[in-house]
Amino acid sequence: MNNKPKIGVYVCHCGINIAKAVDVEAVAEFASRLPNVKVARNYAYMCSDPGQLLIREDIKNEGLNRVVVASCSPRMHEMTFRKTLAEAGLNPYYLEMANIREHCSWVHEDREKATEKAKRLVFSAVAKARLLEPLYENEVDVEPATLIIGGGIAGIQAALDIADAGFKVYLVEKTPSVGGRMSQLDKTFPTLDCSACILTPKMVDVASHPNIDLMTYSEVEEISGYVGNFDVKVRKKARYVDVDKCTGCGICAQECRLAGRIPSEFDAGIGKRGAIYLPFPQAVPAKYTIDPERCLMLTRGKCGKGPKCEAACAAGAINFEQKDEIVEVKVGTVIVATGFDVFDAAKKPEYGYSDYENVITALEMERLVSASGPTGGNIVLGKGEDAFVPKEVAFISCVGSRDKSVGNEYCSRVCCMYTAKLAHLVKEKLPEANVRVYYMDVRAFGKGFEEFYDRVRREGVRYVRGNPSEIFKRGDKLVIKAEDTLRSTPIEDEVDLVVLAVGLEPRKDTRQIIDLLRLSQSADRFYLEAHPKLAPVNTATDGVFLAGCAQGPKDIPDTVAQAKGAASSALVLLSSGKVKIGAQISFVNESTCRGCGYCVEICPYSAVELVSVNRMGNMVQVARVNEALCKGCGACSAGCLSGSIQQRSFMDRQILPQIAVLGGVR
Amino acid sequence: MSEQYEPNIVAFLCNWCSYAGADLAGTSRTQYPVNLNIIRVMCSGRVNPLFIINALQQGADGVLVSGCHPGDCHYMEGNFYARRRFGLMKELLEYIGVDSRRFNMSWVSASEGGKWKDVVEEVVGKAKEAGPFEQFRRNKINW
Amino acid sequence: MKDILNPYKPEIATVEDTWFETQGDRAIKTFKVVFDNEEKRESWEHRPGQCAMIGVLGVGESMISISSSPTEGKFLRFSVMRAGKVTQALHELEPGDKMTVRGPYGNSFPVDDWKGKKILTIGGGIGQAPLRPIVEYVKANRGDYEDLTTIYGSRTSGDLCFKSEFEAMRERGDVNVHLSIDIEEEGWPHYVGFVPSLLMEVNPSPENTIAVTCGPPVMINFVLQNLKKLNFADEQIYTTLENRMKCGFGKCGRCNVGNLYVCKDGPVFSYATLKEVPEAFA
Amino acid sequence: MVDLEKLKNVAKETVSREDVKYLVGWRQGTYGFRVSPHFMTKPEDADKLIFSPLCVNNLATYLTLAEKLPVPRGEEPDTRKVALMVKGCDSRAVVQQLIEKGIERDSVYVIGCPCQGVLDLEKVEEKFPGVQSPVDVQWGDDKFIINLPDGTQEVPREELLAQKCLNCRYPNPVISDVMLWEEVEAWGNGEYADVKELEAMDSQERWTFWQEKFASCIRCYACRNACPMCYCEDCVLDRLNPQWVFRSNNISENTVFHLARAFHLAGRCIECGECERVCPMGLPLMSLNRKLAKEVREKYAFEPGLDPESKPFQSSYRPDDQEDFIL
Amino acid sequence: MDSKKLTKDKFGGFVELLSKQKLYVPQMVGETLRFAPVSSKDEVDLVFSNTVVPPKSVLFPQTETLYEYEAGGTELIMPEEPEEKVLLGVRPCDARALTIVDKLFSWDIDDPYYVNKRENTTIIGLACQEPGINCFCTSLGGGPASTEGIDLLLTDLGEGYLLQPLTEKGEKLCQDAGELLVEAAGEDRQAAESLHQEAAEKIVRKIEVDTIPQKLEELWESPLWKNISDACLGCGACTFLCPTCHCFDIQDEMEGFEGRRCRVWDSCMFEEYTLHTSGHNPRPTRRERTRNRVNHKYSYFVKNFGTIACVGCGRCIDNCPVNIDILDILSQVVKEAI
Repeated sequence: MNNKPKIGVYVCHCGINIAKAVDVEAVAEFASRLPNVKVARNYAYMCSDPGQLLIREDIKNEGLNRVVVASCSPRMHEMTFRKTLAEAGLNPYYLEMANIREHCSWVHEDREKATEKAKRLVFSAVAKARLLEPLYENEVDVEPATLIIGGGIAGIQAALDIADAGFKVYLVEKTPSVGGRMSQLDKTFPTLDCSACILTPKMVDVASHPNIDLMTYSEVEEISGYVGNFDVKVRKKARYVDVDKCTGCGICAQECRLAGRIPSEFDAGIGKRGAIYLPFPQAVPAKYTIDPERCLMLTRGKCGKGPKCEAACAAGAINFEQKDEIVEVKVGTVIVATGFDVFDAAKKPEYGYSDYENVITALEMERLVSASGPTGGNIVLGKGEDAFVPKEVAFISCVGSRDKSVGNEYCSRVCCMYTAKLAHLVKEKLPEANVRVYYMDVRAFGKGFEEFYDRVRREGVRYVRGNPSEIFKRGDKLVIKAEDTLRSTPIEDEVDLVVLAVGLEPRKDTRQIIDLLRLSQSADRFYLEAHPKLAPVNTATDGVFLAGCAQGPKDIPDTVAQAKGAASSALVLLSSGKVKIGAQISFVNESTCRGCGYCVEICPYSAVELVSVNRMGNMVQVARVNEALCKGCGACSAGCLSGSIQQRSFMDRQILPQIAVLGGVR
Repeated sequence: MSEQYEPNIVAFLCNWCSYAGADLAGTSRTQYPVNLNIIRVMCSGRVNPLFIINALQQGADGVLVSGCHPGDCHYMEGNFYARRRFGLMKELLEYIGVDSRRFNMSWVSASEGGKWKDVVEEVVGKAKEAGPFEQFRRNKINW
Repeated sequence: MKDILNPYKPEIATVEDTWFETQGDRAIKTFKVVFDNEEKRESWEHRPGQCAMIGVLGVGESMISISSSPTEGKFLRFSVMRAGKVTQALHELEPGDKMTVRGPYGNSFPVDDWKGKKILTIGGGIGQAPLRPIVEYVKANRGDYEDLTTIYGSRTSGDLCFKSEFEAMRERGDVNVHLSIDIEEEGWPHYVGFVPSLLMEVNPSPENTIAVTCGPPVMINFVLQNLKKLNFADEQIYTTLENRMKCGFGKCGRCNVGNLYVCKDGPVFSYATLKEVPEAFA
Repeated sequence: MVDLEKLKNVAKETVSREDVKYLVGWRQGTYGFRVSPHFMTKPEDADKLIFSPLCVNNLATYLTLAEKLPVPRGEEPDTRKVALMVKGCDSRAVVQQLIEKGIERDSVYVIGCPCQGVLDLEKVEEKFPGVQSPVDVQWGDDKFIINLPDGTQEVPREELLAQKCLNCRYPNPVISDVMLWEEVEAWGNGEYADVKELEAMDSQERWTFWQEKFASCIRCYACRNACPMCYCEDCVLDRLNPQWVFRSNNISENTVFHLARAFHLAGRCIECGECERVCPMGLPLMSLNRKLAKEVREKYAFEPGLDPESKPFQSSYRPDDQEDFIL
Repeated sequence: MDSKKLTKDKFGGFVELLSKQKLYVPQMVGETLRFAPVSSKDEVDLVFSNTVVPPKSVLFPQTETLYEYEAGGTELIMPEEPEEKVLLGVRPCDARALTIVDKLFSWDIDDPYYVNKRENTTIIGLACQEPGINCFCTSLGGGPASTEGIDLLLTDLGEGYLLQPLTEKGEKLCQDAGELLVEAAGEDRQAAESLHQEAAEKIVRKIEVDTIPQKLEELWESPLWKNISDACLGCGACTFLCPTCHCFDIQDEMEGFEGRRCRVWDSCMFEEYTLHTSGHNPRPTRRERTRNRVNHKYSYFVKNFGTIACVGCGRCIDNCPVNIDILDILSQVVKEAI
């Protein structure tokens, strides 16, 4: 370490890519005269095997201890040459690259000027190289467990994959049952599989899998730590029902004084439940839950002469004294599969969702057509004597999607196809009904989608190109005002039922998860993936992955695919059992640190903390870097007034000589 | 100022957006002036504001700091810090009478090779107008 | 400028050989250097205990005690601990590299006045560097002196300087060598404990003896106390001081202890002198 | 109104407290219009305390200036409080130090002295030159009452008010453990007329102005050492590796020194004016600091040294920070 | 040589004569008065109290190149011989200060950079008529018209200057001035004498210094030092502006491929001044540093050179931001019971 720097400089021709615009021999000759440069060579392709061999041989024969490669962008070949150094027994971080291709030969035609610039860039790299220090990538153990937040199809699939691979999974679901949005759907497009039929077995598997600890009616309270070692606190909300005793017989729900008086979340509000309830018949676990916001006993302290549920429960499972429970678990990876919310149609007042009973959302329609829904799958509007079967049914697409006025510029990707599916179902159940779809564009890009769209149209569903401007009531009928943009004619259609094809939105609690896991949002407010193309399931926080609609709208197959992707990404860490921590991270010179905490505030990863140290008998606060959390951005060091926190490989004292070289040459 | 005066710009580019954008400009064979030399840092948030003064002192005629667009930072917020620091440094340098054309900041994403060329041309052009920097350049004349 | 008289102007010297005495963050590296100018090589004279300002152009200079005795030949030896910017740059030097050297500075051990006496050196860590010339000088003029005893210790065996030389002396038997380390180590055949304790163990007689000590300030303080316990008179005890220095000849100001300049009036002081200087043991 | 009896009594009580190490106040200087910081450990030292328009020093500097010596093994460090007399501006330094954890709240006992504006030493020494024996000055209504050896003079307040006080918005301590007398009404509107004057010049004129100022700096570091916000144990500008500034004295190194220092004070300077006051070469250093304070206040809506709970300016950002300068 | 007289109408001619060498006079640089080279004789104005920066800054500049070199080279390029200089308007206290600095720089080994410049420089003193409020030169053996260190002393008589040549350099100057000067009349000399007298009487601050060196030794551990240094900011205003302070640092500086080793003023009031690289500091606090400063001037220097290294110019008192007053310290030292 205290040895004199002996630098080898390797100027690459890159065939003629560099050599054409840069006099590589002149650059190498120039480099050979720079301080501390022991050898300087030029070669056709430094990245080729013989090129790398050249470097390795020189390291051995010339005793080089620093290497400068002047070639393409370090974003291209830095890893390649680091490996070369390592193979020759030199610390890989003794490498510095000069980008004389992308930043020089490819952008400058004047050979003389390009050559001069290449010399400067090489000089700058040499100036830094002599001050490089060996760095070591640390490894930390990975806790062989995963936390999955969200028990929809994405969370279920990821949980099963990871559990099947032999690792522990903690699956945390906010509501009393797993299943998520998919469980609310009737059929799935374009195959018309019964949603429940394909989902329910998986729900059961999740509950019974020995490697899965299913925590329903639970929320993640706190997550600390870093990749491989997350400490998680989960709040198991009180169900007021002892799940060990509850047999799921359902007598309590029948007895509840509020039975049938509370809108059921599962039925999207069109069905009703009691204060003690099972969200839906296939719910997993099949355990009842008391709604603490509705239950008379819990809100008012009394329920008639005594809670009837308690009296009715033969198992004695009802327990109004139950308290929330905090469970602490340790995991190595986290998968965020929190899903989506549907667009609130009330935000488009022109469609009258809040005003007219027969303007409903697609999710409500799902429940209406579902055999397990409140109408038993019969499309019936109105109640009792007023009940009738609609004859004119209209679908309006893109409600809350592709709409800047509500802040959702994106396409929700599923509405076109679920609209087609629902239209098909209406046609199937009410062959006499006229079904119209008002649309902007029909996007049928998936496997079997276009075919399905064709089929639905063949079945008699009419597609009208034009977004309705207004819906109002005329007598018993709903009137849709629109413009048929293909024919450029105004339309006024009278219908019985309007179904709004509402889009998908980020969940309202997105912010909470962001704060928990230090994630970011993309412009559409969904969670931001690490790279839109190459790391679509990763996040900027190592060890945290995304699955399903939390990352952006998708259909079921895409969700399942991404869930499997997230699971396999998590498994890479879990099965190797070790994770490498970046080497170019920050460190603190504690003897000059004054403990102001600026770096602590600045660090986006909470990787810096203040600790008390004994400085010659006086207790003082200094900053300390948690190496496992640091991502090596260096923002802390630029904000440190005393220059005490520095980023390895990008230290002030390494960059200043570069500035001197690049600034000083005139 | 002689006609052959060629300014010398030191540029600090973040690895993920602007450096990649400059790489893209190269891959696309976009031609631009040679006067700008790049120092790679991982994030524009790493750019110590004193680097800007130091570059001018060590002979640069102009300085550029370039990072990801707001919201795109690979490290989430580094460019926000860079923006605040640069904004103030700019005020300070202007206040003591350094030509404001000498220090620039830009957002260039990994996909904006064309914008990178525009930025380089603008920065070099402005530095040419401002002429050689002498005000507090470290200089042997001072010895 | 009339540079022949310019005391700031250093000579260029070439590093002939280097080796590490110790490893680690504060490694000690020894340099054997020879003046490029032949005339200077011949005319250079120094005495045990003197220092020289050595440096690297572009980095700076540092005052280092000359750890070779003039009796060893026409070269200089410096043992340098890596600490600041200059010593770091010095550590990068390898055989064939150049350094700047000016001096010699300061007074020296009055080795000629000590003829006919027993000599006792007590060193710790890098503090052995200024004592080494005494040992070498006495060895070279062995007949002029009585017993030569060297007590030397460091924190661990890895921190001991001049190890092989001590082994050689011990084998030859012309010097009584007592080595110690602070912390127990496997395979260490010698004393374990602090140097002042080893001094009491060795229990030298003050009779006709000169004791010279150099090392960390804490060690020096305890050695002085123990020497007094062993009934050494103030005039029999010598030590060297070090302070930050820039010029080397009493101009730049910073190395003063009281009215004395370490660079010029020191670095060698008898305890009798130092006792009167208020700042000496700061 | 200034109540010297109360001030002395509070001081006596304070230094008698077991949890107080010493108290820093002001005392009459050795000549003319000078005052000196007064460190007292015993009640009887209180007799020398004063509070008058001469008490310009910001004593908050002493909170961080005291050296932390090694504590001998087996002994406990002395963690008793330092009691400190503060004017409005000084108190903001205390708050800012709290914000950046330079001190802890329970390490300081703040004695608040609402202030009606202090004298500009340069102006008063110019108006009454050659006054050797110590002078007593009092606040009057819109005037200073100056008791010179050869009689009392009254001077309108505006004529002699220190630059920093002309536009003061915080004459009352913003933090205190005890307030000595009732608060005064703030008179400043926070205008930065002096800064605007320079801004109105063209670039070349501004450099001409600053060039000769920076050239005359002798780098005695009085500005840095007097600054209550400059308390790094090891200033980056002193360091040799990396070396931001050479030790040699010339326009280049001096300019960089002052720019770096001003930048490091951005969003931290509480405008007590000490740097400018202590400069033996009369450099208008506050102009740099006030320029940045102006930008920080006007463009970033931030003011340092007011709320101990606030986030430091330099370690925070707002997504909508100005960016009109970005290409 | 006898005294001469220079009437003010001839003053311009006299300045022109001086300008044959490099002429330095007090001028405003930035906001302060200091010695700076003259480019035109109109810049010369001898009405001032005293410069803020003492004239030592010309002979011992704040930054001075010792030699230059090239990166990686071994050849040392030495600076050229200094040109001949004249300092016009040096106050007697500052001239005395130069004689004190002389002692240090020619002690043991000559400092060629200082000594060569000093030999090449003529000091034209200007007697004080309006001493500052903190002047105490008379307590230290000087006075408003003290002649030590001066080659030619000027006294402003109103309509002209009385010129007293005090050394060969001074006499040579008078000879060169030839026609510009007239022989001084007895009454001119008397007028000057009484002006000097009057000025001396205006100095009110005084101290009896005889016992101080001894007292300082006795007061080494006195709490006095802590009390004095509590308020000290540790800046270098007192030392940098002191006409006798002479401490410096040596630094290597590189600009591109060119480097130099130079010396720059340093101050014993700075923490780094004595800081060892090990982190140990023999003077760890402002207490020790203040004590050293006072001792160095009033005790150590006396031991080494037989004189106090203070001339009573009052600059450190004028410029201390926290009113640490050397006279106040000294009077405490004198008063302090042991």
